[in-house]
Amino acid sequence: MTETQSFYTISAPPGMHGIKAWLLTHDHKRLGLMYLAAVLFWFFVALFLGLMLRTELMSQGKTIMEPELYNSVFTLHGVIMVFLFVIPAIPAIFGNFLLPIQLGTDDVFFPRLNLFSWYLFMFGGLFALISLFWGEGFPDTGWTFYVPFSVEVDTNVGLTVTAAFILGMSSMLTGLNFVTTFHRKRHKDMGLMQIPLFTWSLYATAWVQILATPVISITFVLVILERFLSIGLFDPDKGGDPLLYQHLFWMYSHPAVYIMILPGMGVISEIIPVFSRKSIFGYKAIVWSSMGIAVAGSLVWAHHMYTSGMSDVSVFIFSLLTFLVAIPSAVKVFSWVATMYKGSIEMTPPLLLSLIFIYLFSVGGLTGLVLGAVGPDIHVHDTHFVVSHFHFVMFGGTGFAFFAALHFWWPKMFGIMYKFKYAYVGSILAGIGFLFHYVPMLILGMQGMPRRYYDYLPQYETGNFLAGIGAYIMCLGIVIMFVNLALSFRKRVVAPADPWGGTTLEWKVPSPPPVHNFIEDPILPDFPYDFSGITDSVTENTDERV
Amino acid sequence: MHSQIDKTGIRIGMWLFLYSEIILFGGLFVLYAAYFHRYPEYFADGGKELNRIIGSANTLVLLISSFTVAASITAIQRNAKKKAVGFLLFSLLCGVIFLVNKYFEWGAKIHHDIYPNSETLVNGEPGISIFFSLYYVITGLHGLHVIIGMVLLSVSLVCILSGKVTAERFSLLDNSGLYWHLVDLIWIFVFPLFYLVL
Amino acid sequence: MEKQEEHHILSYKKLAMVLATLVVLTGITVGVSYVDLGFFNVPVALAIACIKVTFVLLFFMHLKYEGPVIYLSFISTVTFLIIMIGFTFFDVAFR
Amino acid sequence: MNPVQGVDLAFWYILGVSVFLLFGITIVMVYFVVKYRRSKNPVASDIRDNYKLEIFWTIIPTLIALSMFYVGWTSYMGLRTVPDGALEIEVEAQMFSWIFIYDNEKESENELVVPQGRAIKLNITSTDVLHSFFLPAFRVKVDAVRGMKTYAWFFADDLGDYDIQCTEYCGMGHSEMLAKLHIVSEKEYLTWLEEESD
Repeated sequence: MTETQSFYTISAPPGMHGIKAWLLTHDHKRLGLMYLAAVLFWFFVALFLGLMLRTELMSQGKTIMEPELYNSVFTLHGVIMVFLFVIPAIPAIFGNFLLPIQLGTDDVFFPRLNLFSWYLFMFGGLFALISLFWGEGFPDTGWTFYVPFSVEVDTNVGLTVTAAFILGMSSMLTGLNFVTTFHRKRHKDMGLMQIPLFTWSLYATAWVQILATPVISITFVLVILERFLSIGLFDPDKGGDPLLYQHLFWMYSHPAVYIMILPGMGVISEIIPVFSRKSIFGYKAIVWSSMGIAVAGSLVWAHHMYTSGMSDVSVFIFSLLTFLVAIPSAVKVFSWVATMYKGSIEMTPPLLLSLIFIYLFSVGGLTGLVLGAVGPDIHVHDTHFVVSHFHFVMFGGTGFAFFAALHFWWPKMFGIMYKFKYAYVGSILAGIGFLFHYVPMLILGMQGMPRRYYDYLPQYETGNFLAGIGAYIMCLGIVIMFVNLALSFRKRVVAPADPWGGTTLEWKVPSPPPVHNFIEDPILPDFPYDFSGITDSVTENTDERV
Repeated sequence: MHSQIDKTGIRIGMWLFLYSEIILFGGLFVLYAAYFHRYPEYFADGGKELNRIIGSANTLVLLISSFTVAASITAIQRNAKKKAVGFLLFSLLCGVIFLVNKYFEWGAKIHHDIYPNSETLVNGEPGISIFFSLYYVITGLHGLHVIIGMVLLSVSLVCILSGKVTAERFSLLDNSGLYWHLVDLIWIFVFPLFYLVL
Repeated sequence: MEKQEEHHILSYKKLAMVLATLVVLTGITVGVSYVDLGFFNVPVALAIACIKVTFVLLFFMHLKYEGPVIYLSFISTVTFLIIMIGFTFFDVAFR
Repeated sequence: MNPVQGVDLAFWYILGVSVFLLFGITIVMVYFVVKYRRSKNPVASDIRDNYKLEIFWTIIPTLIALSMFYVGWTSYMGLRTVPDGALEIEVEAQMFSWIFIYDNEKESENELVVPQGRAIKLNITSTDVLHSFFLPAFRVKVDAVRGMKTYAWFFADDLGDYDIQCTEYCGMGHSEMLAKLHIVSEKEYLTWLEEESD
């Protein structure tokens, strides 16, 4: 298949040219790439902000910015990373690109709605940008927007929560599209137990997106009403209860953590078997654990509130349930490792990144146990320990899964190969930098350094300095990784349809795929991870070919 | 691959959207439940200030409009275009009546200095203030949904007239209908929770 | 892929009967509200509301004639809503 | 048992098990990658399931998790169960300082002075936004919420000065909202208590 027939050259709907063919496209693949561009922009903005925060904290007192700016910057870092990077990253980019192909169909169920979601996403981002420069400037409330503080400050909280509202809507509609596609557009021969695990994970995620997102929407509406009309629903002076805000907020934001991590787990479940050339171990268990995480994840929100002053009964129940939600994640980790047992493992950048993912995600999960246990959590709650923990999960987990997915599907999306050598260098630097960055923060947290601190007590200086160094190493690694990917456009080494020896449907179509994905009706294997037919050495796109 | 329109798929999509609407209101009902538990007497007192007659009338208006919307779908499926248009017009009329009632109800309350952050409420009992804040937020959001529903029904109406919605392709009307029923469904809960608490 | 379900056509008569039931139930709920049942005030009002809603869902919204995807997911949504409210009470009721 | 020890015990128990599991997973993973590399093991075995193993690794972590829950909960109970005869001090959080109010209405800002050898109960509230009272040395942390009383307690065993920090983000001066806990002898405490508050 030559590139002239790919989705790059033929527009959907047909007959459109130039920029219009992109901005008005219904093609899920083009939309995936448009999300990629937007999400990467925000990722680098927020990464830069994060680096500024760490730089400020490297020494006591003022280093590079004033406290007002610092408070806005950490809020901005959180809002952008959460709403504009981690939540949309894998579902909106790779989900859009791959879900229809993996299901053996030509597009999502509502292609126009899909385009609309993208515009909502862009508008949400635009709102966030406007709130930076408008009036009193960006909020300094933290991404959690806790009342009463968020109601009382003068900064642009209203505009920013509107942005989050719109972004939530975009994410919800994407989920709606995926669920409908899953049920109604799946290839007629594809049974439930023949669906690739990445798609399964997106399906579980989509349910969380549909059912949890409206909670945050209404909560943010209430914050806006509270600010402009003083309705008093969260104002203790008017009989309101600020803790209820926290309940509502975490009712969404805890499940949102699973919106962030489930697709990442799906990516890893695709990559490990391909490079082990061995069926995924415990396919059904992984499917069930995905659904189990989605369900159980909705039951544990108040474990963010052990110190908030809520009742001890509630503390007891939410802590117990929190420990139960750990089990499906553990099952997944064990299954990934077991998949490699007696496999035929070929090291590649996507696999390396997946291994780093497993390690970092395990640390994130295990530190989560400390936080799930009430007594220890009281000590480390709202300290750097928590910050480190959720960065292990969000960044070490979702972030590295995102990098892995990018390296895994890059040949499929663009039809070209990148250089392995620099991908390895970048990944390893990023991984090592990550540990240097966040392990000191774990220790700082145990020593009692609170989060969202512009300045700190002298005993915390060494740890903060080390973490800052780690942050720079990590960012360097990430930059190398992305420069390497970008350079693959300069020396175009054409990638074959199936560079890795994958078995799911996306590897059976040309790279990049044609506009309707399948030229002829695909033949479905009985089991999506049956590698028995693949024997030749496939990972031939090493540096020598460049 | 799909030459035929997948009506079931479109309906699934619409239902998924409705779930999100249910949860949207669900967030407010969480607040209602929690505050009702905290201030039961004040909620009863607040409820007595609301006009039961108007509330009941609005309930009936919405129920009837739900019926006519359902009937218009039956009509369009039976290819009775004129009937369908008639039913829809009547539903829209019901929507207008509902909103007019609501307007007078809100107006009367606001006239009596009962609205969020008003003197009376701020200086009165916190429980009453919470009750009326919830009342305004929930009925306000519901009113907004009535308006959106009316827009959807109007669009369907225009599409019936212009022949875009027919016995074979009535998903637009079907979905607008589902949305309208959802509006009704929420009101069925709002009515006893605000007007009939003792 | 699930099979295509037929869209069921409901007769006007059936719809009218549903409407009549709903109107009667509305009457009951208003009537009952004048009687003080103590603790049972709210449960009774909600129970009647639930019955009414069930009628709207099953007939006006055709839920009775939908495939498993819709009604199972609907039940999940309601379950989630109950959890949202119920679990909040672990805090609210015991604080 | 002193709650500090309880919390630390739970902490080290969970951390110990976690480190063990982490090392286990990592070593096995790296071992597999090296041992079964393609040059050594060109053909993979086809193993798809092993129900016994899967049930095993579902049940064992569940039991471990439940034991962690148990130690976590009991240590929390230690933090919540105030012994009889504890010295009660009112704490008011405000932007950006801590006010401590003693029985004889003595007030002190950012200086919490308590006698050695007593259990101290702090009744905490806030006059504005959320704050959180954090005393790392005694593993104590609880939010200060306007309109609500929360409490924390600790046993003042060793003489010395300890840091108090605010851990709920409260605005510009959040990181400067620091206070000191001084544990002094009973005699020093009494003299201090009688001093005029500044």
